[in-house]
Amino acid sequence: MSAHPVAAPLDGAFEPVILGFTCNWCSYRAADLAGTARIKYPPNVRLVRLMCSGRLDPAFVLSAFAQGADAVIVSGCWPGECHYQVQNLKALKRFQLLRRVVAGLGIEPTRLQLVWASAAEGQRLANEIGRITEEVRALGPLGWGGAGADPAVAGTTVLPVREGAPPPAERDLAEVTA
Amino acid sequence: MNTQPVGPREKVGVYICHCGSNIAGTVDVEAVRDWAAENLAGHGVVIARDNKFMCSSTGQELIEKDIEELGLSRVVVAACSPHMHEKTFRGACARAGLNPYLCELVSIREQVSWVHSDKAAATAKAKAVVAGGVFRVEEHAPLEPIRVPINPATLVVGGGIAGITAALELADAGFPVHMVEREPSIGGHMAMFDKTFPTLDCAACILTPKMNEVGMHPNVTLHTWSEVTDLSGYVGSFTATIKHRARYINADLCTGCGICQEKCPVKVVDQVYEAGIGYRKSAYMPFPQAVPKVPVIDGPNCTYFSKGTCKACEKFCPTGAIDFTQQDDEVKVEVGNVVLATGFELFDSRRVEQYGYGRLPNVFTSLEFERMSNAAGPTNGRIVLRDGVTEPKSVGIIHCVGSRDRNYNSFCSAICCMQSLKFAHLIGEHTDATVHNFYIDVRAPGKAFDEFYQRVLEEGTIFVRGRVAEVTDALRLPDEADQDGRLIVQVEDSLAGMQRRIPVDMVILSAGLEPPHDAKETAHRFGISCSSDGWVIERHPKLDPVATMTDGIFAAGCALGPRDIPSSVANGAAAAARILGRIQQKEMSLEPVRASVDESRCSGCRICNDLCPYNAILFHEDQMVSEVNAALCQGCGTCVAACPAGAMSGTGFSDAQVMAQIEGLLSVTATGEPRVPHPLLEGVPA
Amino acid sequence: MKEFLYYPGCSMSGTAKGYNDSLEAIAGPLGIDLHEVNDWSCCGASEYFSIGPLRGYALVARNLAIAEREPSESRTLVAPCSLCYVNLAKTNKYVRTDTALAGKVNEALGAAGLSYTPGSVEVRHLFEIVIHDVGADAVREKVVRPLRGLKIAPYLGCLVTRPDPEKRWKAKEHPREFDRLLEALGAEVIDYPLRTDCCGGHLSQISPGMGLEMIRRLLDSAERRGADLLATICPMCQMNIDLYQAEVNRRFKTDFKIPILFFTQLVGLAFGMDAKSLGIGSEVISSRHALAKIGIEVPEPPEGEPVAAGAPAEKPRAPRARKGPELPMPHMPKDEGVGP
Amino acid sequence: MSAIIATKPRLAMYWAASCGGCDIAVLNLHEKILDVAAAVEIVFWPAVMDAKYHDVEAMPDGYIDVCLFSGGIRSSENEELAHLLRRKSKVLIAFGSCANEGCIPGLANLSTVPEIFAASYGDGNSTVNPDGVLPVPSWAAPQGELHIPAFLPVLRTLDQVVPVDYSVPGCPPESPRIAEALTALLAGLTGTGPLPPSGSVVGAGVSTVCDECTRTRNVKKIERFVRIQEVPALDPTLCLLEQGIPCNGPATRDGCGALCPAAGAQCIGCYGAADGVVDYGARLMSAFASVVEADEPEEIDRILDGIPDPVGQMYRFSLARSLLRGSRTVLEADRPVVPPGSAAAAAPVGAASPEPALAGARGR
Repeated sequence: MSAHPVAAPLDGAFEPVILGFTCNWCSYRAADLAGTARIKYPPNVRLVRLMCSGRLDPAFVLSAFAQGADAVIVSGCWPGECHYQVQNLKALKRFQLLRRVVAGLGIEPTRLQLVWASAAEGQRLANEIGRITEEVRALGPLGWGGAGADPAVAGTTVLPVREGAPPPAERDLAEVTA
Repeated sequence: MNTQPVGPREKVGVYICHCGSNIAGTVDVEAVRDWAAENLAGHGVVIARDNKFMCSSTGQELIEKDIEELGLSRVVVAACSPHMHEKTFRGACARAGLNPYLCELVSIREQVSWVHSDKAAATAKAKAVVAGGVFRVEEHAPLEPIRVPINPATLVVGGGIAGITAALELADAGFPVHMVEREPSIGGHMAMFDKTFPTLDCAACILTPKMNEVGMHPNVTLHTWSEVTDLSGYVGSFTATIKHRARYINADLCTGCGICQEKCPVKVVDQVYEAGIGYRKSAYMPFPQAVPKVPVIDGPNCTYFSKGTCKACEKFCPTGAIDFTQQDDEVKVEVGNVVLATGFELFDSRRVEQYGYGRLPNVFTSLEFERMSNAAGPTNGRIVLRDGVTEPKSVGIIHCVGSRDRNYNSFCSAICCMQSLKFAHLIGEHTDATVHNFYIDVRAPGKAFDEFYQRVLEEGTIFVRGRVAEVTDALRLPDEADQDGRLIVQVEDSLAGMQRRIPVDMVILSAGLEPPHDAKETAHRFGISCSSDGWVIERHPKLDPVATMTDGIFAAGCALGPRDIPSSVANGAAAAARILGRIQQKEMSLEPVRASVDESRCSGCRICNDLCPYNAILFHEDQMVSEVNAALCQGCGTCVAACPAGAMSGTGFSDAQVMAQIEGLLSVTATGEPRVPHPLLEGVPA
Repeated sequence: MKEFLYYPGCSMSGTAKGYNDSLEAIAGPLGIDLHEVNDWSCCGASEYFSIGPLRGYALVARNLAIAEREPSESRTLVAPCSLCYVNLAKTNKYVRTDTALAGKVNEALGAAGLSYTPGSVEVRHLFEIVIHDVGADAVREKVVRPLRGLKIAPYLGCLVTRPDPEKRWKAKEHPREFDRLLEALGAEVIDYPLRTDCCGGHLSQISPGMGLEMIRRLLDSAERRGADLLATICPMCQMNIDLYQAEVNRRFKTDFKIPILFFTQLVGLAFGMDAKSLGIGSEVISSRHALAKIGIEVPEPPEGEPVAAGAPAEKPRAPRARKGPELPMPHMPKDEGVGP
Repeated sequence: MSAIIATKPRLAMYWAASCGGCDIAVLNLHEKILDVAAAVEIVFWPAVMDAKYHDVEAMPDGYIDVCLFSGGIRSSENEELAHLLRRKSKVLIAFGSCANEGCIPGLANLSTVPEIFAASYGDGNSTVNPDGVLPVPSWAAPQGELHIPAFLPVLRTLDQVVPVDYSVPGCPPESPRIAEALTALLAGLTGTGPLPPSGSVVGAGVSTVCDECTRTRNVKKIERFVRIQEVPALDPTLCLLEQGIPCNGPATRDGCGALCPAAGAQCIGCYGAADGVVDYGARLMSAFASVVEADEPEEIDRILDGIPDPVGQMYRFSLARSLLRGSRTVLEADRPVVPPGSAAAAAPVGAASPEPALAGARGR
């Protein structure tokens, strides 16, 4: 289960709209897998299917921001696992340059993130979507949206790594609070 | 290639599926339907319907009828994932005379109803997804599938029982097969076994005939002691590069008499076929029934290669087949399809240090025991301790070593339970040792499996339910003083609810199955995807279990995950059947998702030239323009995204189509309201 | 010379004087410069945490806090005692991963005008420094008097490779790094199965029955394998096995006389240093006879202390596989630890 | 519009937010200008002859046959004239980079109005303004109330304000191209030739500068980006991009004759994007990144560090017509803040017709 809230409150609180670009072979199938496994994640993310993350044209991302997306997730197969061998690395390079450009236009790195996910990583993809949604919710709306934006707080993000952080030592927390 | 909208305004039909309650349970389908009819009229939506099961014949007829009666020029179905039913609905359109590629299936099940619980939010998202589909489909263009011929030859990688079965099915049907095997002989792991569970019939007796059949078959070309180093091309016409490692024995002259093996003075531990508890010569045939009956000389261990003298084999070879000058060589073969039957490797039990394998002489792995219990094995079937003489009085068999354990592999290795039961039985057969089975739970789901379990129980095998904590030769308790030199299995008996220390002479670790160490490279070489564990991913785990995500590449046996002999055989046959179907068709159609260059706009900057892993992009120096070879193009679209002049375009995922989908997806807010555009971003009032 | 912050702990100046002397003697040659933390206090031993975890953490964190403000290049705090190490290391990790705890601890430290920045200091065990930073090869180069012929049981005790809060050890159940180090000294290392078993800790005082039994196992297992002596890396282990050995013999009618030395003392010997300067001879079960085997002189013990009789008669060892029918052992490359 | 006209075509030229370089470029036709002058009747051209706006207002709608409009829309005056000249002209041409994509003035879309004023009237190096006097739209002078045009929050391109018939790109457009364009246009208008399809770009090609560039080029693998002044000895014949110089040629519309690369300077992109391209910068960054010869994030970053000003590199001329138009702060500055959630309340545009929200995003 995703560690994040999975229902979007409709009580007027800010609900980010996030666009996700997935590749046909890994991340889109990971999303399908999350579905078949009924793994819940926030409904704020809408996915676009491309054949490969290498198809990602920076214009797609810019257009998404221009039309009110509060964040964009770019996802594809893990390096070395690309269905088209190495094309996801082309996506990686464009992503890194695009990030520099949008930063120059006042868009925080948190709003443009890269997530590798293999076809077997439905849970991981769901967790990442949950995490990013919460980060963006905290940032508030982006300027190109229809509604007014909070003063933006710059966030930072690193490329995802496979392992999560080691779990906290529950026993000892228990001890302490005991 | 034309990706501009055809005709002025399209007539779009929108169909929303309930999928029983799968979608309707979380998405207000009627609301989405009405919303689409009302709000997307501006994008050509002339009809919006919902149906309990769009994929049902009634659902499909709905579409066909509307195409005929309303003259729809575009169709959007909101249902399950395109990977599920895209073909279904394209088919429906085609039957009604609409080009199938003018139909778009958007997923509101896998990506909406199944992953969200808040109905309002899910409904809002569904609206956005439908809008995305409608905006996108406006930009679709009619396309014709690309027909490619199917080369009747097939490449089978791996000569285990799965590969053998696939090869024979195809060869018997009269089509050529190239079988590639890394080892000197085909046979795989099955050739190492003595008996097979639960029937206990002799592995060699049932396998050898099949191996010989492969060896003899006029339609099968065997490449043993070989590896596939490269695969290029696409379904129907792959080119595989096969590397033959030098055998140093001329196969044409060799009669397989085995004298070279006899005369070879170098004896080395056989890590492969004897699982490390037996020896082989440097010139060797792994086992008597090897196919082909041609030995190899293992260069690194050969005295001649290391010291420059010896050549004993050459001296004695009656046919002069020894050839130390042989070099590795490569052949290229043309095939239409590929079966990957690359099998498994045994989990390295040394990783579970507390079980002492590699440290405590009398701890054995399952494969070591298979060889030991094999009449043709290093002990001629005698079950003895590492000293090679002492027969154990008591044996402990530990299940799930490296399996079902988050420290190693969380998956179940499927065969260990039955294998352990088989061991227990064989030990009873060969010795009068008492046998303890240490298990988590016994998984015996196959035909006659549980009966076999009962039988082993009745034979007096002791079953202890609990994870073994440690196997040690250290005596802890005073009353263990007389146990010196034995092994003590420390285990929590979860049925008796107590810690037990059970002294035994021999421990067998039922080690789990793992993908071959180079599984990831293999997957990459064949352009398929595998899970993070390294098992090949099926196109669909239930409905398409032997196809991979890549057209023309199938998988069988343990390459897909741990499984027993019957399932491996079934896989092999299934893969063969899938391929035969295609060969009969002589050609198949591919998705027309391809890139192409508008030469008038190509400036010949050559940015794209190095981007294609399939070398589908050629540069014409004379006209200074680049061109895409549609046959080689796999449609990834990387070059399309990279072209600075916008001269490169891609069918199926054109800029216009993706941009339109983005626009549609974002035309609705998270709360399902129309989006308010930024005033400064508004362009010229129309 | 690599500088480290040094937390000796209470035993180095007391029961483990030999450890202290030998460490001082070999630190230089090993290129280790130990900068003792000023005004360090108790590590909390094992008792304090059972009184109240927060008190325990606060007490330990005091040492981290004063280490943090030490004027030294190094941010690595080295403890020679396994118990000190574990207490310091786990506290350091928990305050880093649990902000709530860090808050409480700093609140407590505040009372003494102290505070600790979680993670500003890293805690390591002396043995692990010698293994990973110095390395067996570097040690081998300095060996002038190989301990050839001396059969040593490498005994790490239970606290260093487990719980291993910072995951510094690849193998935890049956680590072989100690073997490599002793082999570098030229000694014959026996495959000691109980290398990471517990020495009984304070059970020898609070529950002698169990405590002494745990010590007996260690001795029994070592003797069955013909060990001349045990090598240890922990003052607590050394004290239990050395001081209570006679008691074990009395209770279990056994006749163990297996000396136990600190690894630093053995390194010192192999470096050609004089036994006395390494504090050898002050142990209760004298190592004189063991070391005499390889011609090393150990001074007479002070008056009144029991003199160990001859080295224990060797018992028959587990049957060694014979040539001929013997099945080969699985391939175990020396350097290869365990794990993927 | 394409109605054939009997009399001498009436020509107008106007400068909005621009430097006047476009007017010079037209005059730079040298003797050809005489042909133009002979061929047309110049009815309005502030740069070269006296003119009054009320004269233009007095003209009947569609009186002007061809209007060359240079400059972006930055002030209320620019906007007013855009609408006025649109109304009065049969053919309105966005002339030059400013009118088409904002050009250098468009880079001001990275700064808010206060920031721009601070730079222009405040602490600018060339400014002395101790009293901090700033322009205000109306001012009560002794002679009476004075009005000056209001400064708009962002610079927009002509076609973002009024419909445009043709575009002539370039900063400035190359004179020979202008001649070609005008000749073709006049031919069309006088019925002696075909009129270019409405909405098309005239006076330029459909491909990019590389098409006209004579430098030899190979498969591209960029291991470093350097600024041209940092390269001691450039290879005079090899593609500049392959030498690590971030040359915008690959993404920039041809028509200029690849003058800069020929002169040993990289193309900076003044002719804007090639035909049908939605966002110039997107094409350029995609092309650059795709040929970066590295696969490790750190290494990729190291190479990209060679482009010190990414926005400037990608959008020097085209920021105002890019998908994002400018920086976030600027767009937030003048936007009615709708309370979160109540988006629907203020929703003028239905999802059915979000087209306006997207001028440019779908290409034209």
